Amino acid sequence: MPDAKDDFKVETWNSKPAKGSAGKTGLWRTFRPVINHEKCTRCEICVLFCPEPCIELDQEDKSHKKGKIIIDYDYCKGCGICANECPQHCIDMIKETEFLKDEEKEDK
Amino acid sequence: MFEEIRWHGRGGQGAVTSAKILADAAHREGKFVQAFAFYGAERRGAPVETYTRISDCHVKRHSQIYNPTVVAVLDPALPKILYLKGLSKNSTLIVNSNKQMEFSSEIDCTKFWVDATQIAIDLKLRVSESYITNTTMTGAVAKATGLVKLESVIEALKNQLNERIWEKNIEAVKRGYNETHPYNNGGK
Amino acid sequence: MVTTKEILRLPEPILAGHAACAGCSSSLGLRYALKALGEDVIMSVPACCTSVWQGPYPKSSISVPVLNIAFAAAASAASGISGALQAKGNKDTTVLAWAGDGGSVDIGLAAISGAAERNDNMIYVCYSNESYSNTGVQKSGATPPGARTTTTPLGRVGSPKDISLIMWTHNLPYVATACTSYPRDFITKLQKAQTMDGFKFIYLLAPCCVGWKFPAEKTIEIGKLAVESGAHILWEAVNGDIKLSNLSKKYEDPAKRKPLAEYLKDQGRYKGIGEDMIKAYQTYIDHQWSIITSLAKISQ
Amino acid sequence: MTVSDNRPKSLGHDEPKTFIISGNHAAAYAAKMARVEVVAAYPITPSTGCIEKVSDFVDGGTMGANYIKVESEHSAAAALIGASATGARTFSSTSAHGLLYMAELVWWAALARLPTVMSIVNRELAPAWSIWAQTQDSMGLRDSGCLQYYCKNNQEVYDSVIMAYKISEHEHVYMPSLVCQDAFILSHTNAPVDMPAQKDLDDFLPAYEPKHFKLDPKDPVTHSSLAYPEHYRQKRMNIMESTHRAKQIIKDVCADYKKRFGKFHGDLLETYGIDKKTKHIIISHSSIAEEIEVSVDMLKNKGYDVGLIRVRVLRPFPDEELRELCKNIETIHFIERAPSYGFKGIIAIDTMAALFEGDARPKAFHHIEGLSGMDVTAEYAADLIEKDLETLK
Repeated sequence: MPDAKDDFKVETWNSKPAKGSAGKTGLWRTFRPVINHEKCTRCEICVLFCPEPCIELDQEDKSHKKGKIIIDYDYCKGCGICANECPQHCIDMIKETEFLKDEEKEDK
Repeated sequence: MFEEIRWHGRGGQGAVTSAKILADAAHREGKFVQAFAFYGAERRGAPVETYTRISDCHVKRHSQIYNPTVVAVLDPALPKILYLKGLSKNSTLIVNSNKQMEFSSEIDCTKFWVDATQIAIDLKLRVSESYITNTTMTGAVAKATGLVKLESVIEALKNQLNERIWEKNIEAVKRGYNETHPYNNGGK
Repeated sequence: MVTTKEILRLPEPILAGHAACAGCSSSLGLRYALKALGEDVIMSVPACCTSVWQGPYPKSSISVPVLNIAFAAAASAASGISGALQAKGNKDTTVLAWAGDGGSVDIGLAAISGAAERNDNMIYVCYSNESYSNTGVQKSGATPPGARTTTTPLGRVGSPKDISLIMWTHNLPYVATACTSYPRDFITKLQKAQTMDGFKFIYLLAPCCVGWKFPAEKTIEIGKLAVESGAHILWEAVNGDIKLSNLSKKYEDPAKRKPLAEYLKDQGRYKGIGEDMIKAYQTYIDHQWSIITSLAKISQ
Repeated sequence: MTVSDNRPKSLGHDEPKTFIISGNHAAAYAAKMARVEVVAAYPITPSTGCIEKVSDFVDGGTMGANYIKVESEHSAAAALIGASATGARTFSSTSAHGLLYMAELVWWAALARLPTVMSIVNRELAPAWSIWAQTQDSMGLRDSGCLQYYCKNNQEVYDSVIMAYKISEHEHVYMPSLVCQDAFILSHTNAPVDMPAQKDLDDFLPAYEPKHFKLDPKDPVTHSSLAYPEHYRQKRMNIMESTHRAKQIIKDVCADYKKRFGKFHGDLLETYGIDKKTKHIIISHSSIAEEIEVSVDMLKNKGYDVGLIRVRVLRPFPDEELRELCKNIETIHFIERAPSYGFKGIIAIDTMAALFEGDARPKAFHHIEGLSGMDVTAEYAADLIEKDLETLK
């Protein structure tokens, strides 16, 4: 069909799967879960119950035969479920402000 | 040619089918047609009107028929006031009755009668409490008006009705066609 | 039953950085659901928390195709999806209707009932946070007795509708209840449902820290207490035969249940609610138990 | 064009054929011959005849569609959306309260850009209960983005349903279509409808292949999630552009259909008895307009210089076309079945807005007629116009 604006395209509301659909949700956090890797048995209960999900077992990590649990702080909202459910009680919820101080210290 | 046929019956007697069979028959003879009804809250037994239009060319009208060229009455017990409205002296009136019914002298259109109820009784055309006179009346209209050929009506009937009931109804059409009588005074 | 390790090794269907509240169990529930059902899934989602937390245009945190649809229309849109797949000879793709309790128990009830009566091929999961959480926690038809919401500020009077039993009366191939705190049970039920044709219904209790007013980290704990106190009964019905799930079996004996008070003590929505309302909740729970166990007996 | 084997079967006739059928059946035949894949519908008088016929086709094995017998019109429209989004050609039929009940999802289908087609039997709204013709039900949805066609007879209903698929599925359009007919006056009136051979129709209307989005696990997208205000203007103006473009597409499709099958009922509008010097124009719609063609003949015989415009497509609205036709006229006479309470007839409102962008300022006469299917006979309409014109003397 001849038309001047032939680059015209119908647009629709197609959202593509991507991480961070709501941005870096780590910014929502007031408490940060910190894992005591010494105590951690790699049972992965924290991975199972993370609603984000932003905790995974890095099986490639050589520090332990089962690998290492890592938390993606870019997206972790700090809900604390992981700490609450951890059978070893090896996740501590630490105020974000503590880390701010550290980072400020580093800046200086 | 522009003919407007109005059918009068009661809910359940099949006046809609009469209108459709006549339209179908005329269409087989190359005419443009319409077949419709005034639809309300139809209940079995209540008086109903249906309509057929037949024309040489496409019909633009969609309104009901107020000045029919033909009126066919499926049930002799219907009040005359319902079916005599809009008749002119050029109209043709075909009434299901067992004899010439009396009409006032003002009704000076061409008149025919056919005992469609007796034909229905003979052929056992009955649904619950009603005798079905619709197909007989299409034969009667074909005969009285010459609008369509008997064969066209039979073909149309086959198209409109379930094969199961063809035989009786074809007989009804034929008897309707053959047993339709003009009023003694030349139809007037 | 699927093992925890197996669940952990299934691909992650939910992408981090979505817009759910911290500690949201509905995102957790969908994570389990899609782990269970795999990648060949099409979802319909009505207005509910998930329509928000999946993330704003142009990104999505759900890795399978999703049709967002009007509040009352999750089941009927899924019927359309399922009908189209059938028309195109696709027997493989699973249709998942994923709706909250408001969209299922209340405004969408006619549509679910219709889809169920037609036995349209889909899995319908009603994830229930027992209120209209997405609009700010108003009472829904699933709100339990005594619970405080923004439209029942003095506590909910009367009893909720048991949507699972309503669906059970539709003579369906599969009806079950589940809870986000028990992923193995939920996933096993979904996988069982996936092998069946027709309309499969699962009621998933999804504790809401915002609506129920408990600390976010207790989301799993609260869900477990719901089952352990007997407030939420886990059961399933294959072709109508009701059976208590193992997790709830031991609580058939009321003496083995944790006190209801223990389930409610961390929930702000029950703070200061009078004893009579709590008693009404207990009466409701006992009544539900008698129905389910009676039906389970008939099924044996 | 060859038709792929996975298209739903339609045992349409091998040769062109004529059936004496109702407007409802005309729409059903069209849906069948368009090889619709999913039908979802709920019965309501007077559109029931359409879905009953579809049921006959489906159960009789002559239509390969999947007919979802939903429990409400709301669910009917939702099912169409689900099916259309999954890539199926879809169809439904409803009327009056049914259309209003599905209104939420009629808008949804439009704003989701889904090219579904529905046969609408225009019926009066209660209270009081009425089952007869009035066009407010669909005209009240004129802002939804749905393309709206108002047919004058059964032939046009059949042809318009077929053409509506072609138009709605045009890659620049992707909007739903409502093909409207008057309750009983068309829906229950039997008249001859000519239909082309199935193979010729298949050439005209190829299988539906979604071009802009589809629910497909191999290429997952989330459709219509939350969006922030900054995205809306562009998306909504895109609909505006599509619906504007639809005007030319409608003209082209109607011309193509005419060339192939010899049927033409106007495109955006249809004129009758109009030339460059016509001074008085009647504007009407639907089946009333066809009857008014008879009125125009009557008035011309009496020496009146009148002509008729039938607005066939209400959305997109034929504004430029009306401006062109009304450039030199003195009076304009609206006869319509749809009032907008608090103002005037719906077509009058739109027409006058269109004329305001031109120089013509004809004197307007407004007639709301035919409500609840009241007959507007040719004589009655002619009389209305004659009285209008007498006031000018």
